[in-house]
Amino acid sequence: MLYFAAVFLPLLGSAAAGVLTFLAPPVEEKERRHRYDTAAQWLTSGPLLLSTVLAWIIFFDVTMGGNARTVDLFTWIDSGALEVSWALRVDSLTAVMMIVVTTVSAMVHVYSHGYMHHDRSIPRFQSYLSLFTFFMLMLVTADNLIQLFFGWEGVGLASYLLIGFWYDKPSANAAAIKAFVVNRVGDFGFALGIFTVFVMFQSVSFDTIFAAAPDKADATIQVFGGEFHALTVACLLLFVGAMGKSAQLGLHTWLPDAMEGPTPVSALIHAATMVTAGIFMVARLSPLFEFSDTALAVVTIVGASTAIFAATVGCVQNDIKRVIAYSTCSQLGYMFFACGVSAYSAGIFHLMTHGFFKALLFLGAGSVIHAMSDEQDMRRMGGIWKSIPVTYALMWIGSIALMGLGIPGLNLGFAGFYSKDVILEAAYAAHSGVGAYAFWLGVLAAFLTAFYSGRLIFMTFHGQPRADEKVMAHVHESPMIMIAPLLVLAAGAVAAGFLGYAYFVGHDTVAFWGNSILVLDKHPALEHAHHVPTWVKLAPIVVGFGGLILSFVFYVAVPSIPGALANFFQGTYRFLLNKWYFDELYDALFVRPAFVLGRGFWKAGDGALIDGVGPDGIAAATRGIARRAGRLQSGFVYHYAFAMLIGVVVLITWYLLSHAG
Amino acid sequence: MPLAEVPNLVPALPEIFLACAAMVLLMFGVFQKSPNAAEEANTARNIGLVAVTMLVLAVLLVAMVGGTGEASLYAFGGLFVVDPFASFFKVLVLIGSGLTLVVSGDYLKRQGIARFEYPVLVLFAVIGMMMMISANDLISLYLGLEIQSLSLYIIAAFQRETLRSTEAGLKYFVLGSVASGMLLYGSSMVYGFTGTTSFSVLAEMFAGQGGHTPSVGLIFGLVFIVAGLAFKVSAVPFHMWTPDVYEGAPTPVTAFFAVAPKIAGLALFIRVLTGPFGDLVAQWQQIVVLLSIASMVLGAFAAIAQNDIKRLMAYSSIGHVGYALIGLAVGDAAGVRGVMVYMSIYLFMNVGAFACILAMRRGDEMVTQISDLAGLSKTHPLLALGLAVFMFSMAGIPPLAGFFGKLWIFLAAIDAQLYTLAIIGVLSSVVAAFYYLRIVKVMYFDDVEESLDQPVGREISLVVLGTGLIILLFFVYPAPVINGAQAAAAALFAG
Amino acid sequence: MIQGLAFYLFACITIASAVMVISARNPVHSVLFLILAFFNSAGLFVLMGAEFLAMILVVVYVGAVAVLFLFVVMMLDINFVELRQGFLQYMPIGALVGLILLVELIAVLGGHHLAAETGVHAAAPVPEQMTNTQALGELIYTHYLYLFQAAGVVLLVAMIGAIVLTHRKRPGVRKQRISDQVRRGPEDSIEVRKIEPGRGI
Amino acid sequence: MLEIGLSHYLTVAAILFTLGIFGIFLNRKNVIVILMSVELMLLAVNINLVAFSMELHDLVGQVFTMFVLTVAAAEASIGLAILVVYFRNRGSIAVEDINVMKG
Amino acid sequence: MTHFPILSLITFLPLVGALFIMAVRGDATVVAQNARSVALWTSGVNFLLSLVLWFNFDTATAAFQFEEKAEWMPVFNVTYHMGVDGISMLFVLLTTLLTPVCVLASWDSIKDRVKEYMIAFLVMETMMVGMFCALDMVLFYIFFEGVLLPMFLIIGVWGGPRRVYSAFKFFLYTLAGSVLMLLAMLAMYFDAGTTDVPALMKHAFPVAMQPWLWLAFFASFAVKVPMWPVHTWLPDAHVEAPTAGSVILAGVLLKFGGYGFLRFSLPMFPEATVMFTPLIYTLSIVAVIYTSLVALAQEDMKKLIAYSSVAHMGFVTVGAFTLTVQGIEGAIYQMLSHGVVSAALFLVVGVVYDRMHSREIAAYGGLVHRMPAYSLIFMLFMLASVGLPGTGGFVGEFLVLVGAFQANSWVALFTATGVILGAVYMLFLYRRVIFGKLTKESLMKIADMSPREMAVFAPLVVLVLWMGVYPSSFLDVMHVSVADLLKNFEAARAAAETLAVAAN
Repeated sequence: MLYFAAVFLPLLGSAAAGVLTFLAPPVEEKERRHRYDTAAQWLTSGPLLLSTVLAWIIFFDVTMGGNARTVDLFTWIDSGALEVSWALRVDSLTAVMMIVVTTVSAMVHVYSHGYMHHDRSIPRFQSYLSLFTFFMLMLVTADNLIQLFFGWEGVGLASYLLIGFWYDKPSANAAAIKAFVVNRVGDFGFALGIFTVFVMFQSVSFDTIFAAAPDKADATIQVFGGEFHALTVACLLLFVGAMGKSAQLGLHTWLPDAMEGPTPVSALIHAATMVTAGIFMVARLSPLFEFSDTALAVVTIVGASTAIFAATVGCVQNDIKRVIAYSTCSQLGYMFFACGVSAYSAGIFHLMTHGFFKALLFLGAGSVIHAMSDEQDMRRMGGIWKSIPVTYALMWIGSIALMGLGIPGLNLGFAGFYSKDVILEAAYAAHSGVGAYAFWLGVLAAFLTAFYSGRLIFMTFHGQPRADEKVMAHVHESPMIMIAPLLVLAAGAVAAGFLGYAYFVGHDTVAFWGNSILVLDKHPALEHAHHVPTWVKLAPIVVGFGGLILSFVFYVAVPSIPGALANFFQGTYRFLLNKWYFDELYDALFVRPAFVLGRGFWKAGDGALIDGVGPDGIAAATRGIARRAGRLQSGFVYHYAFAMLIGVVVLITWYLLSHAG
Repeated sequence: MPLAEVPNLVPALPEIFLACAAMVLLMFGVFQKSPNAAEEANTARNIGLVAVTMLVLAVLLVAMVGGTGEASLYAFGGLFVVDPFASFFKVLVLIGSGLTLVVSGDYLKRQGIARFEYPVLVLFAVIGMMMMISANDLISLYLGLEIQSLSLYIIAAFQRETLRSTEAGLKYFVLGSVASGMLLYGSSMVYGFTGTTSFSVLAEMFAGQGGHTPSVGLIFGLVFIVAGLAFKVSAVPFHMWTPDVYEGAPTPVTAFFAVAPKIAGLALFIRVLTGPFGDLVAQWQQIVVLLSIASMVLGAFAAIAQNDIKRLMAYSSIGHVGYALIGLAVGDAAGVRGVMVYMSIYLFMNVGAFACILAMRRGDEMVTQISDLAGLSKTHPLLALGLAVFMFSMAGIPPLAGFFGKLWIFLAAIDAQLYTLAIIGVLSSVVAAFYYLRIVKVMYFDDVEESLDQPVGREISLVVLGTGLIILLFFVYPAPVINGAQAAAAALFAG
Repeated sequence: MIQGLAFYLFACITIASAVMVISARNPVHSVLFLILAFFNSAGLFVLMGAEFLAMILVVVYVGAVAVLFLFVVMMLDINFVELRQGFLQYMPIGALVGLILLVELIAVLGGHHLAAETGVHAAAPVPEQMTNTQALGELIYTHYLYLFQAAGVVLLVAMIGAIVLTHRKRPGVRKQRISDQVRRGPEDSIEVRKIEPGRGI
Repeated sequence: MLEIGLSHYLTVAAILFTLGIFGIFLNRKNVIVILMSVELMLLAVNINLVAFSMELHDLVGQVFTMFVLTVAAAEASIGLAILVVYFRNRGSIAVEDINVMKG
Repeated sequence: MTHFPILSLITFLPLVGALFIMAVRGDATVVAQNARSVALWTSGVNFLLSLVLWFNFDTATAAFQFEEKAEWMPVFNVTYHMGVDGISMLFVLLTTLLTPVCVLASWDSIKDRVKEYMIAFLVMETMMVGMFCALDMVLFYIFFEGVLLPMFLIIGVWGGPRRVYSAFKFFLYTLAGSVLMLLAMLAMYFDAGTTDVPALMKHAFPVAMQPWLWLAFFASFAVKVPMWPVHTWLPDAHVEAPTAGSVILAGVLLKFGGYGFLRFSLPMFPEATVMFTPLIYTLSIVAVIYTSLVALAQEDMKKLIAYSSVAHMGFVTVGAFTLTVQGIEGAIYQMLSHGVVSAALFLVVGVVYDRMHSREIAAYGGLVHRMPAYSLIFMLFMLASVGLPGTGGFVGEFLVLVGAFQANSWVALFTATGVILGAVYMLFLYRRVIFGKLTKESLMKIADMSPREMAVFAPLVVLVLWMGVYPSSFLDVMHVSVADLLKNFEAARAAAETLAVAAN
């Protein structure tokens, strides 16, 4: 019941707000409208806060009390061997996800009260947010792949709705579609992965497949015209889904565009929760991934590559939200390569800490945007730190957490310090080629992270004000309703790492996770992570400080350098600015051809060829024959008689030739 | 030689009755004083009604004679035979003639050709047809055929003041005579090569032959006979007269042509090929197949380009004959049964369709262009519905009766493994569906340009309603027709 | 011998007249050639021993049908000069098809010999002691009574047809009405008037 | 050669028949000639029948011939009647003119 | 089981209603109103009656239920044989559900010749229900073809500007396909001596004969489904048909083909089925990808949805021929859900068409500003069409793909691309119609849905969610029948193989 309430309360809230959307009076009636808006806000925030409380209760119950269990609701799909139930499976992994999801979501809900104050369709927005939360909870509580897929697609839908929330904006609509479609591409792989799993195990239930996985460790499967290691195929396909959802290199293009949505959405979906679903999935399926070294290697490489790629792009973006979005992308890369070296718990740990500080950053950025009258371009900000000191401070907290700065000797720092370090250490400790690749790229990315975080802070808050007078006059601190959630998140960003370290990746880790994550003995990266050389431990912090200092030099001390550099390395700059030309590439490779082909198939294929040769052609030919047959009927008696004669002669001759001949 | 004993007249009772009736009506008409045109039309109408009554009585007589229980009754020294097969077709012919006579009254009156000779000639034609159906000898075949043909030549040209009608009569006559000549020539050869004209003797003669190939001369004769009969049923390539005559003849005559002679012709065709030459099926099957294919294909294609509905119906009837010939080509009881079912349904479809055509009047002028039907569904909803039902039925769309006709035919064809024939048949039926649909389209989809006259005559309404219901509801209880056909066909092959 | 010569004579003339029938410019000539052809065919009939049919042919055909033709040809006042053009328009193909037919017919019929099974079935063998006419009469009025009656119907139909098609009531024409004449009595034809003497009429 | 058999008669009949058919479709100008051609065809049939009758010693052929003659006469009368009414409407009996209806 | 002839009642009750409407006379408006009411009542009552099937259906047996049998054409051994099993029962319900929906949807939009329209719909219902219930080939064929008549008239009389072309194309295309099937049926009759479907399912047709029979049936069903490349009638027919016509066309008529494959091709010609499976796969995959791309390029809403139907039916054919439990159940489920979803989508188009008389996508934009409820419903069905989990569309697609993957992973791979493309064109459509600024002058006054329109959608909304969340209520019905189908299929295959071995 507890689980049920925790998961379904948001749905209830969503439905309530949804109803209010239709009951609400027109915008013109300000007073009444306002009452409806408020009602909708509390009807969603209330259940969500409740759900959050429940989530925390569950969290302690499960992780501390060790009460992992699965609640079966009712049958969903049942066809032959394929038996799928709606179920709520709660173990440590789920519990962690649940608190992240509900907490961040609750904060975002509350924050939205203030942030969306002037919006025209508040009930709808709140409804979407709650709907998203519901789907996300369904995702993390899934006890089988298909329910996972349900949540997976559901959050995709919510993301689509929220990105396109301001439906008047063509760019928002385009971004929404892009998000949905790119995710679909990932889901395409995911679905095929599910099929592979089903074919292998004749089941899609986690319990069954996890139990059977060791037996199938060496099994092969006949797919796509070849015989492959079954688990590798399954894991790689499933990972494609994870890549889509978590915006990994190749399928990342939607994430920056998704910033078209309102900022709370970016915080909730595109930073803290939905995009981490991929990591969650890999961790959840660790009993499968563990048996496929190839898959793990791929995960590592993709994660590391994304980390560095996104970081490079993040360094040159000017939209404040896009910078954070690329940062998210990059951090997700970290999490993946953590999983890739079997340090799943480290990945999840980072997921959690990242959830807090990245939500903080986004909401902080939202606060800035709010203050700057909806300005998002950092080139038109600057010099406002005095006007909005609380936001400024919170942004620093978030950024430091992101940079992973801390005091190594004391092992003291903000959340990112703990989680990022352990990931890099685990990568190093993997002692493998891909591990090393991940480690070095991770370190480099850490440097870049610090650089762009610093750049963001300095460009936004320091230097000369670059906005016009009117905007500057309006700059004001956000209301309490927006600041309060920020404070909660800031608390998380500060303390989560410190508090969680022991449980997530430290010596309590085994007890904490229970059997929700499987790590084979042959993959001891996380154990070894605690025993790496000191330079490895120091490297991220050193580069982090280096990056921060560099950004200070670039954007505060000598602001002319960036421009000069950009001019000097024009090619590189362009390349980065245009996000490695991924969008252009996809456009040329898929989007345009699809439309051209579609039109071609329609006009040439259906129109000219199929109809032309088929029905229309036959019809024309028929009419032609009909005309000729009509002309045969000349009206002259002698022709008619002649036809009869020919008939007789032909029949006789034919008979003579065939029978008597 | 002994004096002739009094022959057994009972089997021929319906024919005798009709002949007497026809002559009485003729006398009555001749001696009836009709001072003016209106009076004359009235007389003609009365005589027409009496003639219809006579036809109905003849149906009863046929049922009575056929219902004596014996498989085959011979009369006149074997020249004349009555069996269930004959009775079945006679009933069809009588019903068809009766119905067309009923619907024609109004038309004849409006066109000023309501003369008492018309029903009398129809009666004579019917007598001829019944003789054809019952013929058991080449000579009786020929005489029956000629009684029928001569009457038909006359009524084709019955509207003697118009060029079209007389041209139709002339064409029909010229070509009909040629066909008769061919038939006769064939008969003479058959006679010459076998020494007999009696169907029974011929059948016996070929019965034991088995695989032995008959003489070429005999087959020549057979081919000529087939050509002559093919002309009567208007099978391609002996169909050339059909469109012109159908178009030119007065519409009631066309309706009559499309129904009664065709049915009688087919009956004769079946009787000749399956009776005396039944064991030569291997010799004539290919010929009939050729005729059938040619008819179906031409019927389907040529009709598409037509604008005159009567002409279209002509091509349609050519196509239908093609289908019926499939059943004949099969040459066994199943095939004949198919033809019988087919023709029964064909009868009602055609009568109904022509009744609708007879209702096409605008400004008191009869019209026959397909475009004249535009928007009929709005101005005459029931008439349009009726015609639509007939058209769909002719196209063979279930659940209308026309489908069942085709079903039984194709059933026989498949049974006989004439797959090619069956496939050509169904495909040409799709092509044919096009022009039937076109009529429905004109009635239902096009807008009214100029409405046809209201109201529709009572007889026509009744006939459309009746035949429409039969076509529509045939599927509910098809057993009577099918069982009747089954029994008749079985009898034909048993006896 | 004589029979042979006679056959060739009649046959040749028949065929030659037939050719003329279809090729003569003037329909009147055609009719006359038709008559000639009939006469010669009658001769062939006689050669074959069918005297009655030969007579019938002459009487019915020459006496009635051919004369009817002639009558119609005359009645329809046709300008013969215009006619008979384009006779040879379709000659080649027509001739080809016709010849094929002819060759096939002759090939089959010319080499005719009765099949083994025929002949035994002679339904009405030619009686020895009777004349052809008598034999035919016996047959027609007994065995073929039905057909004889049917032939009557054919003729009746033809009669009706001819009348119905061609008979026209002309309103202006005065006709003799015998029944009227007979019924006519003194009452309605004679008027008795008293004439007073001395006054004149 | 002078032995006259059935084949001779049949040949004559075949030639007549063919000529009859020729007359029908080669003739362009005059319907009456067509009617006469039909008569020729029937004549051929009659010769056939009588010849067979003679060969078979069977009177049926001659009976048949008699009916053919009867019918032919009836046919001729009706044909001519139709021709007459046609002529009244059209004013011509040229075969080429008989084509109001076609297609 | 009950001996009450419930199936006949459901089949012919609409016909009674049609007769009743035919008898209605009087003033034009009154007649129209009465015709509407009678049609609605008849179809509504019929739906309620059909629920009897649902509640009394025994899900534990694969046998035909509610069977009725009567002599019909004894000479030919044809009987009037009706019955439903787990495969057909749901289609009956789908039909009876959609008909009242259609009647209601045409309530105001059809103003011309209402009487005839309603008659046509009721006649069509009879044909459709009869088709799914028929257990005799001849009976089946009659219903199968009989549908053409009312549909031809509906498209032709109440359709759009190119209705004549479309109606003819629809009619002749489908007719040409099915006549060959008729011949095959006759050939089957001579081989098996019966036209009874259950008996034929047990009959083993000669292996040499099977490919021909299969092809003949294929000709008919492929057109009906429709499969590429014989699909071109569908977009035309859909575009020109009135809304309710499209609904029935997409909702029920397209199912004839898929149902036919399952009822005839698979169980009766197992050898040929195996032989031609690659053909089906190829055509289906082409259909999925090709038509999805074509849909992307459409400028007409209905045409787009029509093309999407072709793509979705491609899933059905793939599923049916995977010969796995999931594939076949998925195919059936996909048909059912497509029946609901595409029907609803056409109704969605109909709503705005009734207001604007345009189906051009370009004529719309920003409708959400004026029509929020409409947008929501459109969204729901758009998502269902895309196959979002939680809607009916997902279950079918997913099961089909699961089945396909087991049969041939390439097929699954290519078919699954349809899922991506489906999202692209549907979202793109939705965006162009619903989202964006409301700039078009003509749309400024457009009204949101009326209560009647809501009532039309209500059952469909409930159903599509129900089918997505608790599909078991439908899947349970078909389990046994599908299992039985596969069991017999395997048995027949095995038997044929032993025969072949013995022959060698």
